Amino acid sequence: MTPIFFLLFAAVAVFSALMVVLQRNPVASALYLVLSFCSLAGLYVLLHAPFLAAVQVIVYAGAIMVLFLFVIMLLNLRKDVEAGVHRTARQLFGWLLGLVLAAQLYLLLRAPWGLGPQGQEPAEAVQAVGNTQAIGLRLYTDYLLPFEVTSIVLLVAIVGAVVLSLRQGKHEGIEEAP
Amino acid sequence: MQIPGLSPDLNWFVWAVIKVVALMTAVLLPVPFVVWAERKVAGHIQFRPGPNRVGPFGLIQPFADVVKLLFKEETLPEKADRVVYFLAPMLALIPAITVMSVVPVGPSFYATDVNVGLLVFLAMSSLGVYAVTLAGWSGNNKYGLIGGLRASAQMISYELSMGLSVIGVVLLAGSLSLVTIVEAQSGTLFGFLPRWYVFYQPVGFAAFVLTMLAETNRVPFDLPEADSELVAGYHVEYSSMKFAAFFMGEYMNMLAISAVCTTLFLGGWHGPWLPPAWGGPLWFFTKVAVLMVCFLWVRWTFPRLRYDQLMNLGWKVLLPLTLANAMVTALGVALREGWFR
Amino acid sequence: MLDHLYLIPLLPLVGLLVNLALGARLGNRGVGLVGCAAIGAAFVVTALDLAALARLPEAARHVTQTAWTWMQAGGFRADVAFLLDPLSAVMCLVVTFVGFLIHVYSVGYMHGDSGYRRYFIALNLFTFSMLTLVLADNFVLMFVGWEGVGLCSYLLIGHWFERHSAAHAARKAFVVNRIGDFGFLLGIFLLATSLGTVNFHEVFAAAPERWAVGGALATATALLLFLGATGKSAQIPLYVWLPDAMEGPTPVSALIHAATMVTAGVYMVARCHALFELAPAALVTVAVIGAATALFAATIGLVQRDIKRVLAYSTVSQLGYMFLACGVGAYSAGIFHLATHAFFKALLFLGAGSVIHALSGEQDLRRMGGLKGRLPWTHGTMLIACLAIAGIPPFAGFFSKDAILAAAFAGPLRWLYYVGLLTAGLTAFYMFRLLYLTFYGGSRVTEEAEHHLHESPPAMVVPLAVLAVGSALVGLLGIPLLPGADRFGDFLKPVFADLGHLRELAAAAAAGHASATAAVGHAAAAGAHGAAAPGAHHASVGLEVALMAVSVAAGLVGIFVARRLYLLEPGVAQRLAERFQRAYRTLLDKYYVDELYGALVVRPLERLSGWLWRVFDVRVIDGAVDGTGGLVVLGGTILRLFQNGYVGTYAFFLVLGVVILFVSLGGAR
Amino acid sequence: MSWVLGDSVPMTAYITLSAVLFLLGVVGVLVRRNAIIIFMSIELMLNAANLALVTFASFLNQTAGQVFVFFVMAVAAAEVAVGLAIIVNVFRARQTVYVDEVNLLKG
Repeated sequence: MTPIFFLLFAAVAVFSALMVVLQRNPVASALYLVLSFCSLAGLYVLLHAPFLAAVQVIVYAGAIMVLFLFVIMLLNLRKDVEAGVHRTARQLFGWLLGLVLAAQLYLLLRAPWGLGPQGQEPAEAVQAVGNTQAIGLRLYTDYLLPFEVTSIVLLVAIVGAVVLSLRQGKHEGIEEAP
Repeated sequence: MQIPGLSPDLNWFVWAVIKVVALMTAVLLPVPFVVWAERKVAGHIQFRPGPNRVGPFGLIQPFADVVKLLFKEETLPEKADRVVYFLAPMLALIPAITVMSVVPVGPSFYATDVNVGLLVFLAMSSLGVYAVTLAGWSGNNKYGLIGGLRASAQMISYELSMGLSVIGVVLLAGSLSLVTIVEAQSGTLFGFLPRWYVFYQPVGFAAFVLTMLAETNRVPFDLPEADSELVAGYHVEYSSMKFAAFFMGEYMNMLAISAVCTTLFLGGWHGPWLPPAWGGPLWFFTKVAVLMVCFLWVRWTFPRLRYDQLMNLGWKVLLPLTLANAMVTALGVALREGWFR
Repeated sequence: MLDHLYLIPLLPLVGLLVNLALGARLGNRGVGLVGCAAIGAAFVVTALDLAALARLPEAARHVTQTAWTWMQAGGFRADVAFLLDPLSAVMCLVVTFVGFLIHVYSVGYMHGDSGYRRYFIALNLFTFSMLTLVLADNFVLMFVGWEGVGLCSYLLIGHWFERHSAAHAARKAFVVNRIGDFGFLLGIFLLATSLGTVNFHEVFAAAPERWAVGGALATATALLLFLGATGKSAQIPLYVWLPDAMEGPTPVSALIHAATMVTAGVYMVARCHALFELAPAALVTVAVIGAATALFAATIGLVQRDIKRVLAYSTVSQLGYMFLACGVGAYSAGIFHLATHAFFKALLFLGAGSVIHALSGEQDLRRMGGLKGRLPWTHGTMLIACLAIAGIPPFAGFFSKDAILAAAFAGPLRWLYYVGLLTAGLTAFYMFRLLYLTFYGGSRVTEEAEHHLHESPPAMVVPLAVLAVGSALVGLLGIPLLPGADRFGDFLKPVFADLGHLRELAAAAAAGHASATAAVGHAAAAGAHGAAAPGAHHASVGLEVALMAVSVAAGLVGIFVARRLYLLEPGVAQRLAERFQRAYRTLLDKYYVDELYGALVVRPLERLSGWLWRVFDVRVIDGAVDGTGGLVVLGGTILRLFQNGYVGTYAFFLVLGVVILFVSLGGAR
Repeated sequence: MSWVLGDSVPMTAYITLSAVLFLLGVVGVLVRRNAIIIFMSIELMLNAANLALVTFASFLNQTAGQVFVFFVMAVAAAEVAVGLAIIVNVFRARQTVYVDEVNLLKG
């Protein structure tokens, strides 16, 4: 069964990612991105990481992309006008570089490359569908400091966002009643 | 159980289909009656009989409404973003059904027992935003847009509190699987009180109920569709079956979320006297029904919050409250497990 | 008490910090109070420690305490650790006691000075550094204190920095000290590299084993250390800064430039006696330089007109005495003289300060006189001090100076003794000259000074009295001859216990190769026993008594001559001065040493640095800097072509970089 | 591609997928001029990296990779909050979200 699901999710992910790039309509791009994220969540499930799958949906689809949509609507952006300064050059070089990079990655992946050492944790602990606990233990023991630092980063981000979105004079955040 | 003459895979598939169908009916079937109940309750709260013409006690009224809606004209506003415009109503239905797939209705009566079931629920409720937001935006109508923006802001704000309010339960049950959580609530307290987490987590329960109202955009948090100011807000541009979809979506969400609330706080299928085999589901739906009635009751009793009041409640009251609750619970659990010894 | 050594330096530091932080709020009274209290407390602690130390058995009078490891690199290691043994204990006691009195005195003397707070802060800082210097148990920490006191002396000499002369004097003191400190530092490096440690105990243990007596290494180290000492303690050739240092407030001169800091050199030499004993040549150098300085400074002191300068030169010459003592191996005698000198010289300075205070800033002896009646307390105390420094029994100076002279007499180079004797006479002479010119005879005081002439406030008089008592009695701690009466020597004995062993080494070396220096060192060693290690064999009693008599006689002669010249028949001095015009001028102008240095060292240096500035600095260094700037600008002008403000372009180049990176990696494969 | 019929997916497949997604992200950054879309493409790249991390974590039997993904998500959330605030400010100032119309910052 697994390969079928993998192909399904992979196809959806790639397609929607492509659409993100191609779509002219920001909202459509955003929605495609949501789709791609959701299919990534599916892939996580296939990779025995259901916790991350759920978090992926909650954080990316549920929060981040909503924020994107929110801003798009707030700025009321409809279709992009893809004119602008040296547009053709941008398109041309962009895709060209993309192709070169693709070729390189292809070579890189074809070249023989080995895996690092296997982890200490028993396979079943990780593979077990309920590896939330394993992650939690890792998070609060080995990676406690990074965890705390991350929380500080978040705090800073909050403050920064608030400061940025305070209009001069009036004190109202972005999400005041429109 | 194995159906004779089927390969395991096929057997699994068949059962999956059966479960799914059962669930969908479980979510869809009650909707008309909830609608009916809403109108009845509203009526009685306002000292009037409510629908009582079509069928006994007007029980058939909802179906009459559906027929009416079916024959309404489909409208498609100019400059609407077609795809999104069509997408939104469907999105309104999906999360509710998906959530039901992880909710255990009775012992061994559930679609799946995902061990991150609670997270799935949170994820789905967070996806619920899209329907409202997109609906509001795609119609290219300023009321709709405002409704959509309000909805997204409101739902993001209240998701936090919702997630935090259930942490207490997770800590107590030590699992994210809804089935495990329900099983952890079996037995009684001091011999007479059922060991439901509502008694362990009164604060969490209260907070959850509030956020529940907000997530489903019900009064007093129905700013996205504030009839009196936004003329139905996000679905102002919708008519006929698309409108019906939103209509149903709202009630399905209410059902789903009440089911989750029952699972988390009200001991799920646990109940006295009846044999769990068929008594479990009965108790479960009874509790859900009670919650639904509360929904209606609240709707017809309370006035709508102002936007700033909404945000203050969400960020300055519920969030700290739920955080504190989580910490206290964690402390209690730590003491219970004797980690300080 | 002994396990709280760190308190001794800590207390002044606390006082300093308090004044630094809250001084403005405390107001002058508070600042003075805090400053004095801090030093007073330090004194109490020191006294207690000393008592505790004295109670220990002789062998155990050696307390070390490590606060923390300061630096550690490979085998090298320096701790912040304090060492309390009789030597450092005595020093601490002197520093804290005299320091305390002078703090109290300053409250009166500096009253109403604009830099009052700054003054006390610097004074506390000085005490802190001095105590660190004394208590350090390794060379590095000692050097820290060493530099600290140097800095404080700079700050305090230049206390009235708006006066050009003061600023100049401060700078001079600092620069001259640098030379000495450089020597000291080199010595420390030599120790660290050759012995791999800077801890006193380890060094003194290792040196005798690792170094040949009179060997180049030992001699070099000892001489370098001694160079440091000459810098700090104003010996030839680096004494020139001390007289100018009198530009500072008088209490400062008393504390830093008479009682404590300038004796740091003597302390250091005594502390490192183990090293010096290994280098007989160095010992001889010390002795000779000490004696020479003593005489030299004394002669200059004869004719100086500024009351403080006279005292300054007498300080220099007394320090010469101490080095003479160390040079002939009579360390305890040197330290003893150090202690007594601290008392009476501080007293003299404070007295002079009181006089200057009374005459509202007048320092010229020619405009004083007849103040006996007007300043009774000052006069009385200063009289005691003069008797003490002139070596009249039973005052303090007598015993210590006599001990030194005895040691010098017993020493190898007997002429050193005669030099010392002559100096003693001269000392008596110029001190009493000062006394007579100040307090006796007719008043030559100017009117405006005359009409608010007054005895100093109690805050200044009380310390004078206390110090007078001290100068009168401290000597009795070190009575020679009578067995057991030399308390001081006995107390210090454990510090210099290793002398015997060292001298045997020296003797053996001398026997081995009869090189001149070694022989001298041997003889010096052999001779110095008497004064150095009391309880060892004494020079015969009769001789001792005779020596005493002679030195006292010398003192009396000096006094009488002074009495004749400046009291009974004034004018004789004048005539003498005219008779020996040249000699007089030479003395008055301090042998033109400053001018000599100016011509030989300062001006060439100035010219060199001027050239360096104009040619090297401007052309080469600035050129290089400007060139760098130019390059950067050039690069910028090229690079900014890429920076066209379009994020897209930046992203493009970024990805291009990634691609190139990949290619290069692929090439590396 | 023989694994398609089997019942397990080789790691290379996942890695290739993440590489492809990453490339699409890169191209998106390069070819679009709408700041918000560029931002989305960056998110896409982040997710591609996450996929690689999870893959290795799962194939190496250890949770460290998943923990990293967790961190990446947290930081991404922070980044989005600030970034979108910046974009909104830019829009308020210049009435545009097109990065090539905002080019004052040059030497």
